[in-house]
Amino acid sequence: MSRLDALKTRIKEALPGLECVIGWQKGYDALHNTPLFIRGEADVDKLEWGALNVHNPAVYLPSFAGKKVGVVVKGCDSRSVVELLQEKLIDRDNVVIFSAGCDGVVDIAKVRAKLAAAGLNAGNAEKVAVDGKTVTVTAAGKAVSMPMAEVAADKCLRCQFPNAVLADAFVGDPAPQVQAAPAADADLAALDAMSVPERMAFWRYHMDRCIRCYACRNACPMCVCRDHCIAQSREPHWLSQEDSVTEKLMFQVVHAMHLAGRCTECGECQRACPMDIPVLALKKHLNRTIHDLFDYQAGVDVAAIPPLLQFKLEEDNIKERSW
Amino acid sequence: MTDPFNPYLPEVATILETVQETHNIKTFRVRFDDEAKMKAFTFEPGQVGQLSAPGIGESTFVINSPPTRMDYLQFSVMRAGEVTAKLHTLTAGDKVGVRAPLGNSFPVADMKGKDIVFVGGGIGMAPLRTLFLYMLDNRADFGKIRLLYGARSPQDMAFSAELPEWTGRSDIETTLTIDREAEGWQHKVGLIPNVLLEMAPAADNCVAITCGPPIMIKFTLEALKKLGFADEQIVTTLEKRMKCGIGICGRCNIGTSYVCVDGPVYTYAQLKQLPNEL
Amino acid sequence: MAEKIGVYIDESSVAPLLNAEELAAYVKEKCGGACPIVKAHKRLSSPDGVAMIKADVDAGELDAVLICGTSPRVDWDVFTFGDKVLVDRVNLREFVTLSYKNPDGSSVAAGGPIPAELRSMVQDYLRMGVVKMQKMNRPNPELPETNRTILVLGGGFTGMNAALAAAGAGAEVILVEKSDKLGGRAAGLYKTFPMNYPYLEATDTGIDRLIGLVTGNSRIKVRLNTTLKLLAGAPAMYEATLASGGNEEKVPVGSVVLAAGWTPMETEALAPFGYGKFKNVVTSAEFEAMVKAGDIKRPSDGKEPKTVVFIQCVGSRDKSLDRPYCSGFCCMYTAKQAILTKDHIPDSQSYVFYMDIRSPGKMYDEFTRRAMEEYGARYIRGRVAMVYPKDGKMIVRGADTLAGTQVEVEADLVVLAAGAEAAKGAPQLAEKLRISYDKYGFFMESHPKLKPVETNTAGVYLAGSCQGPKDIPQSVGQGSAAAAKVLALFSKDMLESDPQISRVDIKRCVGCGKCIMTCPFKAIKEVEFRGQKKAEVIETVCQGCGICTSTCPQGAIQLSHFTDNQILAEVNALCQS
Amino acid sequence: MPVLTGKELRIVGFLCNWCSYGGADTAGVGRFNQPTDLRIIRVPCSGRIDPLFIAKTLINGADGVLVSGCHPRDCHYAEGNFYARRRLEVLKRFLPILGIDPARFDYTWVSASEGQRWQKVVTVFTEQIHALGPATRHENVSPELLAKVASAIQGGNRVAA
Amino acid sequence: MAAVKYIPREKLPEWLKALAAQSRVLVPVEEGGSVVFRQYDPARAPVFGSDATAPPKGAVFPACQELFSYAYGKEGEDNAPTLKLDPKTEAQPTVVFGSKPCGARGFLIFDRVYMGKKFPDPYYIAAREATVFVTMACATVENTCFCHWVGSGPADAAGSDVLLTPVEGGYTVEAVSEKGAKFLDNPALTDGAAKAAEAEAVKKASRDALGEAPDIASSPAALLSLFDDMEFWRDQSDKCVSCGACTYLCPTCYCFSITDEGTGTAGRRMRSWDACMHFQFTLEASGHNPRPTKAHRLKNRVGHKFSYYPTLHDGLIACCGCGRCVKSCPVSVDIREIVQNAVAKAKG
Repeated sequence: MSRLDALKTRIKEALPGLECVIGWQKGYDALHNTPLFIRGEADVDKLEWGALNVHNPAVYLPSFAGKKVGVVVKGCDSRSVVELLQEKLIDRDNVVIFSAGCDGVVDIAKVRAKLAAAGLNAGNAEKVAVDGKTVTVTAAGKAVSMPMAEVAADKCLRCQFPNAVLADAFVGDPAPQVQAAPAADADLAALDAMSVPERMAFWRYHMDRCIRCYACRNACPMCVCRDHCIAQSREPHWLSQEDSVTEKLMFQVVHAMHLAGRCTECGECQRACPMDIPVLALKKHLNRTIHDLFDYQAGVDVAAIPPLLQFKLEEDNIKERSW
Repeated sequence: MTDPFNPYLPEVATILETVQETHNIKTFRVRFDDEAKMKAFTFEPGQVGQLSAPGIGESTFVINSPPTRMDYLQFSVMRAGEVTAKLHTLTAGDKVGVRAPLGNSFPVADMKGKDIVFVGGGIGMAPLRTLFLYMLDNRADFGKIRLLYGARSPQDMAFSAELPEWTGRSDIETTLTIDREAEGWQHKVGLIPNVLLEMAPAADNCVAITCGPPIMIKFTLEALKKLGFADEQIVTTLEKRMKCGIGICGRCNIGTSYVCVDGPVYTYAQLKQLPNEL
Repeated sequence: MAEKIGVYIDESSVAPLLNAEELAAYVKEKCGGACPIVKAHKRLSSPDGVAMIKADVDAGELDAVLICGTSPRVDWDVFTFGDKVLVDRVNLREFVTLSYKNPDGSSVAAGGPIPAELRSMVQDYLRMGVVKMQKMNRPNPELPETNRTILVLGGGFTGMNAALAAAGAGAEVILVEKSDKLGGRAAGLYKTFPMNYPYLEATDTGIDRLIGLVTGNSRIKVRLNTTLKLLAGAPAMYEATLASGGNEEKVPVGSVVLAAGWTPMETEALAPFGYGKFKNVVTSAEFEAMVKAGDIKRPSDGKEPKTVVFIQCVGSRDKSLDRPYCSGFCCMYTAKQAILTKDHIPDSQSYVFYMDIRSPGKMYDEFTRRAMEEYGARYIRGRVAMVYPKDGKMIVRGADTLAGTQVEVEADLVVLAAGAEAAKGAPQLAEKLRISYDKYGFFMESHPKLKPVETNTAGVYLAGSCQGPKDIPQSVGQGSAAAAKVLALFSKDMLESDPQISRVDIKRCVGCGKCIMTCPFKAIKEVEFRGQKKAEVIETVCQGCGICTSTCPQGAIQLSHFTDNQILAEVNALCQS
Repeated sequence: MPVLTGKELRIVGFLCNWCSYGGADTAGVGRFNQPTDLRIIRVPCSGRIDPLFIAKTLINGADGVLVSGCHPRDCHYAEGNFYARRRLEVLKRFLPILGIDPARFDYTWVSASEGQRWQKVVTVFTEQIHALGPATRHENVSPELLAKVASAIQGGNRVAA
Repeated sequence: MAAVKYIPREKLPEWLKALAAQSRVLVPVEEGGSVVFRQYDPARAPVFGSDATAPPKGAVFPACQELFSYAYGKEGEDNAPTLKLDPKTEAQPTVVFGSKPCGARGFLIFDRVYMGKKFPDPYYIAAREATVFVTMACATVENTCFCHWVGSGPADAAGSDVLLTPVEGGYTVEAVSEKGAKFLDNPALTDGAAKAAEAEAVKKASRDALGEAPDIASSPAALLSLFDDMEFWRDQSDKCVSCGACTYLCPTCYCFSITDEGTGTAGRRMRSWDACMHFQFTLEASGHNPRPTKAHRLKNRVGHKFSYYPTLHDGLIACCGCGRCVKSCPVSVDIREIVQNAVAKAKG
């Protein structure tokens, strides 16, 4: 039985006791899957499992507070579930986690760039076939094959958790660990290579086109303030509505700092950005910092305390300046 | 000034006087600094204005003085958010911005020659006040005028300085009520809808105008229906969050109706036509 | 939100470098729209200055007062003008006029041109002060009904005195004692050193009379064999769980006075002097019991001792034992015991080995002198090196540091003046009450001078030797002081809490509980509001640190006087110039 | 604006009320020689300092930010500076990725009695900021540098291709 | 209208430079993987092939603009308070060059609201009058395009002043408004009669590529009839994450917020884009929110575009069919699907 069929079987069994089960289905075109909310048995057959399940369904869980729901997760998504449980934003008894081994998902932006390089428009995609390590996209009648390694989401290239950290129903064989992972994240390496003023220019360049839609925030499963985000409040009044790089960047700093020690690097912020701003780099950098300072990784242990909500009398890795 | 009319630009006005009505309601009497504009200013009872505290923002309030008394424009502000909190710090001599008149008004023409029942609860007395005083100033145009005004307690009653005059007039019938017994209270005790049923105004050739908190409106409507008022005979006002006040910014619409221009005054019959999004 | 700020500039803080009137003119020009009154005054903290401000406040035109002069750490109790106006300070003295030097390090010549740097500095601080004030919210704490019962922990001298003082002022008291009788350490005393005129004779402790007063007072409920298991809630609404035998009972109380007392040091410190090994080495408590029984005998053979050696500072002032502190009362009770020995056994001779005589109380020094001069006790300044038995006697060998010689005394009885330790279980009790304690287990007061009987847990006070070794008069004094503080706390219908506290915007709180995790004072609790989890500040417990405010991602919990908007206003004032 | 003419730079200090604010007072009362660039914002505790205040201050163009609290274990509120230490260290390491020199921000501990230490901290920090010179705001990145970085970014949402 | 003209591709910079000498010229350029409208810079090649990620909405309706500045003060002997307000309505002459026709058509929806009789908006009117749209008909269409559903098409000139159509070697150029006619006076433009037929073929091909549009004529009534069917709206909005990408990228979304910013006693009142998908949009000071859930908000968004607006404005649908809301939605919420579902559900 395929992973997909096994998932469907398990979901059908559990569905009667659940408000709904969140998964994925086919979207408006061949390149896009879209979140699916299974509320009846007929919906189960719409479920998809594969490289186009780019979304992190954990983002929806806090909104179902008090109701028992199921959620289908990839390994990376499960870390968000763990983090939500850790912060008591969802109740373990009220969430049923379905999962299967994940072989990685594509980064649509990379696919788009590949197609563009072949003179094609992703907006004309007609067919997508994923076969082992190759993704073949047909657009405007022309098929383009691309190695999965070149169009996979960055997080998949260095995936530590292809199988869920936490699951109630894990079906099929576990997916293999990523072999020969790149030593460093490409985005971080590129930023690291820049001088500090160049990095300022970098953010000036990118943030300039931010439209302040807050898709980065709303797609983030850990942005639990959502309706009460300080970006849109007057009390407190952290940000003005002024259309400036300063204000736009400041929001990214707010988002990143609020995620420090909580971010699982699911990458939804960047994937959601309609303006293709590499906002995830800030969180990756912070995660690296948190790891260096506190030897901590978010979303793997329900019982852990986030590092910025605790302290040690003597810190192991903080070397304070002597004056 | 040759600039085209700018609907976003408030008129600078000076607060002539303030009245602390209740612990959270404060009344402001303001006059435009530009005397010519003040003299030329007209409005209809029920129309609203945006009171501005530049630096904080603006908020919508009914002009609760009547168009028949133009010494000043009066607004009564209940403290709720940032803007109203700021307004509450202002006193006589301070400057505010005013954008007015905005919105529609009470269908005064349709009310002429009819009996009138005002039913106001709490801050809901403010929108009624403008029409009530307008009618008193044109007393002959209307039939029997009755006012039922209720609040939680005597301390929550706004316009208390005017109440003796209203209750003392023989050409109107004013009933005051509070929710629960209070020391020294000489008027009725009881919830507005119940008192209204007791008063039992005849629906024939009568218009009821009611304004107040949602729960009061709900039961007042029921009471009016019991008394035989048709939907067209009941008039109320709506409150919505507004920014522009001129039907553009997109907050206050209920389906196709923009409360800031099509409202705030609606008959119950009109309200029933609107989608359910209050 | 302050809209009508009275700005007052203290000339004594800015002169002669700066002209207060010029600063006032600057404030009028830049911030006049928000500041109807801007005045300079020679010395704002003078009665005349305060009266000037008060008159403006009373005139009702202001909703805030901004004092521009000395540091807010100075005169903090001078500038209070009731609850009609908010008050804040701008530090122009310590931060500007006192600290300003020319770039070359020289001082500015008074009356000369004002350097641009100095001007910009003072103007920045003034603008920051005004914008911060404009964003300041008016606090209005509302508290539920209060409970005024006082829970006194400890039925010793201190606790009973506190209970009596409180009950005498009309408060209901629950007096909890873990042993089976009242009296504490004092009950074991025969007499105490003199505490009243003419300060000559050792006197009765009065403990029995005190016990009688306590048990006979209808406002005091005595609970023996009882301990505090848990204290939950907040001042004026605490709930204490009392355990007695196998039973537990929850009682509502308003505040707690801790009088947990002390305990004498035991074997570890006493062992070097042969205690526990030789029968004729006893502690002063054991000796006191003999005196009280009127029966001073050598434990080894029941004979009356003729030579008694008292060794002071046993366990006290001893770094090797990690007890570097002075136990305070040993000098006095040793002198008393030497006198009592002579009283009971007129032909006896007492020796006292001491390090220093510490007798700073009223007539205390005179009393120790009497022990020496009238009762012939021989005081030898020096440490005892060893105590060993020889021929039925105890040899006490030590140094006389004044004479510079070795001393050996053949004693019939050796009495060890054991130092005081924190009561057993004191640290555990402290943890339960969330109060600090030092490394020896003594409880910590909030501030030695400003808040000597307060703890850093609101509504919990301490008295007596649980805070550090004390003699009876000191303990009595502290017990009464603690009672007075509790009564002051309850003197208003509603508890008026320190306005620098955090408040939750219930509309914005998402109930994530991060503030609860980081609050050092457990001043935030989770509540249910319309079916949703929310945080709620226990206003009487909140100490005003603001850790919660910087923890809350949506800014739903704000520390008054230091809200995000106030600090942001200051930041903006500095960054947008 | 006249405020920033000459060599003076904009340095913002966040000082806890109980220790470092007192330390700064002590330095003032002692008339210790101090640079004049610093403006102090009083907070009750270093634990009150949201790192975002510092980020906002720097992004909005301040040339330096200095935070000072009670020495570890001496916090008036017991734990505030322990939380602060973690948050501030994280922020310090975060700044360079934003294009802000981490040397523009420092944190330390000064007690109320340490007027001398305060003087030293302010002096050393101010000198450090002067060595860095005035800060550039993101909005004011030079067109040349912007063009250079832009040309290095080729399509896609990759940081660099 | 004037005769068809023609400009070869390589002559475009010449024309653009000439235009840029007289006014602000905004062209689509690539920036970090997105295509956005930026001031014309000869060093940066415009991207005309595919539709821009963000439409040129900001050219007329900036993301944030000052309505007026304010200053409080004191005056005279008696220190009387003063308040001065200073509005700025001027707009800068602008040419938006190379937008798809749908990007310009969006302003037709604006015009009816902002240029109404009762409260004409001086800021909008100034900017609108100062702006010329040189749009480019689509040679290809994308999966998300649905301009033909809303009464438009890949070469719909409504809202444009000049329409370019890509043909072999260059573009045909047609003035489609009076304002546009004045813009063809440039030596780089030659007579294009010979290319006209080819241009028409391009227009027809792309129109054909869109296929048949479903009948959504009943959408105003259908959406209204489903107003209280919250289960329907829950199902439609389940996956929505309540961000503002759809509204901010929409050429027809015209809602805004007004906020004051200032320090101390002076500052500005600003108008900025706002999104009806945000919880705060309708949140009242009391805490009450008439549109408390994303289902309510999505209902209003779809309802406004396909029901309320057309009801108030002669059937004009407040959507230009550009498909950005679908394409840029992080979770692919598809407004076409919702409208069709509503029409189908209302039919029963």
